[in-house]
Amino acid sequence: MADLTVELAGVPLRNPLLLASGIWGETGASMAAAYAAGAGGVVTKSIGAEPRSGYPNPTVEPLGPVGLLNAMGLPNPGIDEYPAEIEVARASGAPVIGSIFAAAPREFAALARRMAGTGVVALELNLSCPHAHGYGSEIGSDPRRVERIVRSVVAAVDLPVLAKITPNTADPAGLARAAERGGAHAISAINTVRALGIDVTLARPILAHGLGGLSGPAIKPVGLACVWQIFEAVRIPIVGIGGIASADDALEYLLAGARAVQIGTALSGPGVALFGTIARDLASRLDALGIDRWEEAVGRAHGRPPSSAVQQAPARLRRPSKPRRAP
Amino acid sequence: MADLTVELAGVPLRNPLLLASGIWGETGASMAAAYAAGAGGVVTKSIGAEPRSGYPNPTVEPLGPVGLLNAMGLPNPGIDEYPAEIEVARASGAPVIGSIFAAAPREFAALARRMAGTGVVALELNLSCPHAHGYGSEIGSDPRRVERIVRSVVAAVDLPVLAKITPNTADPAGLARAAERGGAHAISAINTVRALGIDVTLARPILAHGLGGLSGPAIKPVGLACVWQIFEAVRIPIVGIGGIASADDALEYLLAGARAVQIGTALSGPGVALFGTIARDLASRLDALGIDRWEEAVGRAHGRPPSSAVQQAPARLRRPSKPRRAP
Amino acid sequence: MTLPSRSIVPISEVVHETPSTVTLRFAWAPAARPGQFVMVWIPGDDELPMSLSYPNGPMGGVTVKAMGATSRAIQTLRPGDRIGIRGPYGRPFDLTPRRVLVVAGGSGAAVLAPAAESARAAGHAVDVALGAVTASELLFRGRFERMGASTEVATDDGSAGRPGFVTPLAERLLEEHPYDAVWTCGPEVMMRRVADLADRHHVPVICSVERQMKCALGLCDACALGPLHVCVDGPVLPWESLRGLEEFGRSFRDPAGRRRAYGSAPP
Amino acid sequence: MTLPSRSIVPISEVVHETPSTVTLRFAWAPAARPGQFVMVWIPGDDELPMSLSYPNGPMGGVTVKAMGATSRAIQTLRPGDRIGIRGPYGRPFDLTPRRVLVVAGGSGAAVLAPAAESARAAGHAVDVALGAVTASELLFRGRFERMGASTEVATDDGSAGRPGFVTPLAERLLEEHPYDAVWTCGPEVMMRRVADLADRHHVPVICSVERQMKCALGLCDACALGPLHVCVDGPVLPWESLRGLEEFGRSFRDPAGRRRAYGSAPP
Ligand SMILES: Cc1cc2nc3c(=O)[nH]c(=O)nc-3n(C[C@H](O)[C@H](O)[C@H](O)COP(=O)(O)OP(=O)(O)OC[C@H]3O[C@@H](n4cnc5c(N)ncnc54)[C@H](O)[C@@H]3O)c2cc1C
Ligand SMILES: Cc1cc2nc3c(=O)[nH]c(=O)nc-3n(C[C@H](O)[C@H](O)[C@H](O)COP(=O)(O)OP(=O)(O)OC[C@H]3O[C@@H](n4cnc5c(N)ncnc54)[C@H](O)[C@@H]3O)c2cc1C
Ligand SMILES: Cc1cc2nc3c(=O)[nH]c(=O)nc-3n(C[C@H](O)[C@H](O)[C@H](O)COP(=O)(O)O)c2cc1C
Ligand SMILES: Cc1cc2nc3c(=O)[nH]c(=O)nc-3n(C[C@H](O)[C@H](O)[C@H](O)COP(=O)(O)O)c2cc1C
Ligand code: FES
Ligand code: FES
Repeated sequence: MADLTVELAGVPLRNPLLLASGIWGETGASMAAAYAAGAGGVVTKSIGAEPRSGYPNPTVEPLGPVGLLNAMGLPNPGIDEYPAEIEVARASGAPVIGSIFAAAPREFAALARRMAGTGVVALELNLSCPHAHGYGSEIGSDPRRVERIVRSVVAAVDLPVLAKITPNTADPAGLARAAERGGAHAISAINTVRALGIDVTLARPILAHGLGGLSGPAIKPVGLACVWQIFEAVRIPIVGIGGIASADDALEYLLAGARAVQIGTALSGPGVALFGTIARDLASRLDALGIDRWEEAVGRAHGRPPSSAVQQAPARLRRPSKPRRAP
Repeated sequence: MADLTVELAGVPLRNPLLLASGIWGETGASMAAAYAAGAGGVVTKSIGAEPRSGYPNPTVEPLGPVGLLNAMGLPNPGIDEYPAEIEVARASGAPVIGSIFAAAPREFAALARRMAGTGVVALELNLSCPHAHGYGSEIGSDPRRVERIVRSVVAAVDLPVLAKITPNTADPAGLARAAERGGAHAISAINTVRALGIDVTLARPILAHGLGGLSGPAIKPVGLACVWQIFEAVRIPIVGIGGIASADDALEYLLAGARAVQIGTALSGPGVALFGTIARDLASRLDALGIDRWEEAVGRAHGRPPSSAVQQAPARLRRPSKPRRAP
Repeated sequence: MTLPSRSIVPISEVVHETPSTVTLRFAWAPAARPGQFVMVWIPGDDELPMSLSYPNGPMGGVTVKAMGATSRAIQTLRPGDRIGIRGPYGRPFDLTPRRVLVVAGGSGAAVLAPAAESARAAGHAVDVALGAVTASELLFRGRFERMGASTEVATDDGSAGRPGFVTPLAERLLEEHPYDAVWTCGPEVMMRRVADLADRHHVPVICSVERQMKCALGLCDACALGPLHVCVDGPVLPWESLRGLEEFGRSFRDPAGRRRAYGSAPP
Repeated sequence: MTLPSRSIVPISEVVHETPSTVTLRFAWAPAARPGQFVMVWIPGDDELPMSLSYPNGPMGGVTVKAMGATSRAIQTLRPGDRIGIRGPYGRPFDLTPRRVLVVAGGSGAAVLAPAAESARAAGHAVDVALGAVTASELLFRGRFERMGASTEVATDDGSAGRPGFVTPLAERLLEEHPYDAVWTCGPEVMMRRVADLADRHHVPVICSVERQMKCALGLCDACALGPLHVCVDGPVLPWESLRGLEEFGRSFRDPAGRRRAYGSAPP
């Protein structure tokens, strides 16, 4: 049976399947349940300095097989009350990664210190929520701000720091490099893709907030492209996120360069039992592919020409190497 | 019966449904067929100064209900041979919009002049193809370059110029504003979303080029968000593109701010007959919604609070206006 | 993974059930089972979870009691107004018990009436203990009677039936009759009390539970109740899975996810 | 819109049909009809359209003639090697004609053999005129004979059957027998000639046409032939829709979409 254990920025995990931030992560009991069901670890809901109710409903819009649109508006109990939830999650044995959001480096650092005090194994910085004014991708798409924020957090705490970056950028690799320069220990990619749904009969956006973020099957190819590009740009490990619903989806991320993955939207329906299912499937898929340890295959799809050659080619068009003809 | 005619940057169209660039647009006969089947007009394949074979196959990967991944690599006959195709398309009566790509302002201008000489009614600048080194979104995600390119083309030709922008950016509205400053007469949004697919058993990217672009149902919410944001930022008309497969999809774009739309991937299966179907459905949908003319509803979803209020709010979080309670 | 999408439907009928409660009927055939709920969107306002008081047939329906801003806004809707519906969501009642005691408090009758109706249609015996603050607020009293359920009522102000809470009524019925199940919906303190009573008579209890809801898809954690998520594990939950949860009947989560004690005002 | 996705399958069997032609069989049940094609991906190399020479049953198969780099690379594949398959795509043969003349040139037999096989299985009469450069290159001669099709051959070098092109053979058969249809696949100049002959005998002709292909989904325009797209309107096309196209048999589109005249070398 293939070995699923993985070390992520110094944190040992029994498997690479993590609960994504904002899914089942507001309460300790839910995080504990995710771990009991087979997750390798959990990421908390993104926590801020103050409690926030989030946007009014509708906060989500299901888009059939394409995925899910959401604009929750970062609801969270605030850092004063949240440690009690982490306590419950930790009691289950789960490695808990504390996600935080703030507007500026100093606030990030202060919040990080408090989050670090709760016993989490690592921090994830939400630099990527696409629909909260003044937070998330509004600050996280500027490489200099990303670098400054990461640097201030890394200086403030003694824990591994994961920078969660946005796909809504021309250059995900540039953002990842900025985070690496700031001292980040890993990159989480991706958050949701900026998106909108309009009701035609009412002539208005469906989500109360208007713009939202897309998650689920639609964004798997987008997340894979980001992880692929980031893998070619940084040396720190990558946590792949976006549209993962099966062992094969997780493997795609592994081969693109992810050392661990997070699962969110796909839990709708199967619930956290999906973690157990994917972990089992993953082990037998790795066996079938002749891979003994998950870790050994990180980024393997980069290893073979012509794909890697294409990636490393100078920035001009590569003509197909062989002449073509019509039949 | 609702009136579908529309004026786009001075060009009168019998309906707002255009053939998207790169779909059925390499040959004159195909464009003529699209017009005969009911399209309001056609956009040519993006044409360059030289013939290009494009990337080797696989150039596409179907992703089930999510859509299509492609990296064609801008194959095209080159501007020397292409006028003969435009001739055939124009003979059918179709308003032909000539799409061009180049690497720098001067090349764009030279190519634009030649394309303008073929009798096209407008030009579309491909500033957004996500998978061609040195072209498309590599140059099109920098607002200053967008502005310079548009300016040089506008100075060179006497035709309306549409700037086709990329969704792979933190700020689509900023790109659109740059194009507007450069003198663009309309914005086309969006091109495909940067994406990747990996075959797990072979541990390699599926497309020969590696990275590609996602089109089809998955990107409709992404295109809508871009059009929405651009509508709030510019005064020139917008052509909405991405995942349109039905009259209701087109209406979503209309209400988000699009004056016309383009259809690409959805033609797989129904073929260009889809134009006739959507045109018919559109007329009766507009009737049912009490809209007499397509044009009168452009951007209507912005007109009502709270969505527009949210959009115009200063960049900080809006709390829900009413208190909430648990049940 | 394919999530059911939203429908925008015009309201076809508005029935004023009590001074504080209306039923909205709409041409949306839910194909749901009694106990399941939908998310009802009032465009321009909020979106709320609502049990289907009419879960089958071509005309769905929800029955809404005026509570806060949104549920009060709902009282003013008129036929032709459009609302958004998504669902149905959640677990329904198990309709196999052959002799059921229904204990309804306030708007709890909205979900219990269709469940009782289905039980009656299957030929099962249903007794109803129905409570409200005052006679005019007794929800679906006529509907229970018409379906052939033996219906007794209690009102806080004594204006109809037994004065006071509905729980003593339930206690008497439990003493008098052997039930296969108790179905209850109302304030959690009431449901806790009913469950304690039924426990003493060794009758299994099923509660229909309400919690803050945002996604209704089992993702956002807004509806967390211990390790349960009311939107997918509930809203219909057996007392066995609630009994051990110290939150049940005592605290809820506010929209920020903070745990808050139930106040004196009935939730 | 749901597009069929790709399968990666190991090759289960490699059959050397002629010195320049191999058949690859793979455990991928195509559920296709004779005339339809798949896109065959040789990982690390190109992806090419290939008619299914074995369109039904649990083991699909394609039969590939060495032409350029990729089709030559295919000749070196071994059982266990993995290839990618997507499809089936395109329009199949109409199998209703009760008396069919099959005219095959070169690798054209790859698509005509399964069509003839299905016709024979339905009890229809099939005559075959099979051409190749030399005797050893006569593709599927044995397969045609085994299915009970009356098979005559022609070789350019006269090493088997009638010396010269296959068209005179087809002409004789058309004179001797009354056919309901002619099915032909081979170089376009050959198919044009066959069609002209059949026209004179008022027999409808169906051609299987090849063009540059990239998407095979009816999107990219690579396979355009007049207003037709061979990947979706074809590859099996009635002569009526080809007759008016001055391109057919005269020019093709290169991978850049440029129109190029067919050279002297047989395509
Ligand atoms: C699965 C499910 C099914 C439901 N089905 C129905 C149904 O069929 N019919 C129905 O009418 N409702 C139903 N509800 C409840 C409904 O969703 C709303 O919660 C209710 O309508 C109130 O919403 P509101 O926004 O109008 O009120 P809110 O703005 O949320 O306020 C409600 C009022 O109650 C007060 N209040 C709330 N909690 C407390 C407390 N603990 N202590 C003191 N005061 C409190 C508030 O202060 C406020 O005045 C259901 C809920 C769920 C989860
Ligand atoms: C629907 C469809 C079904 C097909 N089915 C089959 C099949 O069953 N079996 C099969 O073997 N092939 C089939 N083909 C053809 C196949 O897809 C390839 O085109 C063929 O295998 C050659 O590919 P290649 O990349 O190896 O050759 P290429 O690299 O494309 O070169 C082919 C060779 O032919 C020469 N050549 C091509 N055109 C001309 C010309 N006009 N004048 C002079 N020389 C020319 C080239 O120079 C080169 O030497 C089919 C094609 C289509 C469209
Ligand atoms: C309902 C919902 C809430 C989310 N909340 C957060 C959050 O608080 N912080 C964060 O970093 N990401 C949040 N996300 C993004 C997810 O963590 C994840 O990046 C994204 O959903 C893509 O993964 P998926 O396709 O597996 O869902 C949220 C996503 C959803 C659907
Ligand atoms: C096969 C293919 C080829 C394309 N070629 C071009 C092109 O040459 N120039 C261009 O501007 N866009 C090109 N596009 C992008 C489309 O014009 C369109 O922006 C995109 O596909 C989104 O629309 P859709 O979802 O309706 O397909 C291409 C898309 C596809 C799928
Ligand atoms: S309402 Fe979101 S998990 Fe239940
Ligand atoms: S191969 Fe692309 S349209 Fe036919």
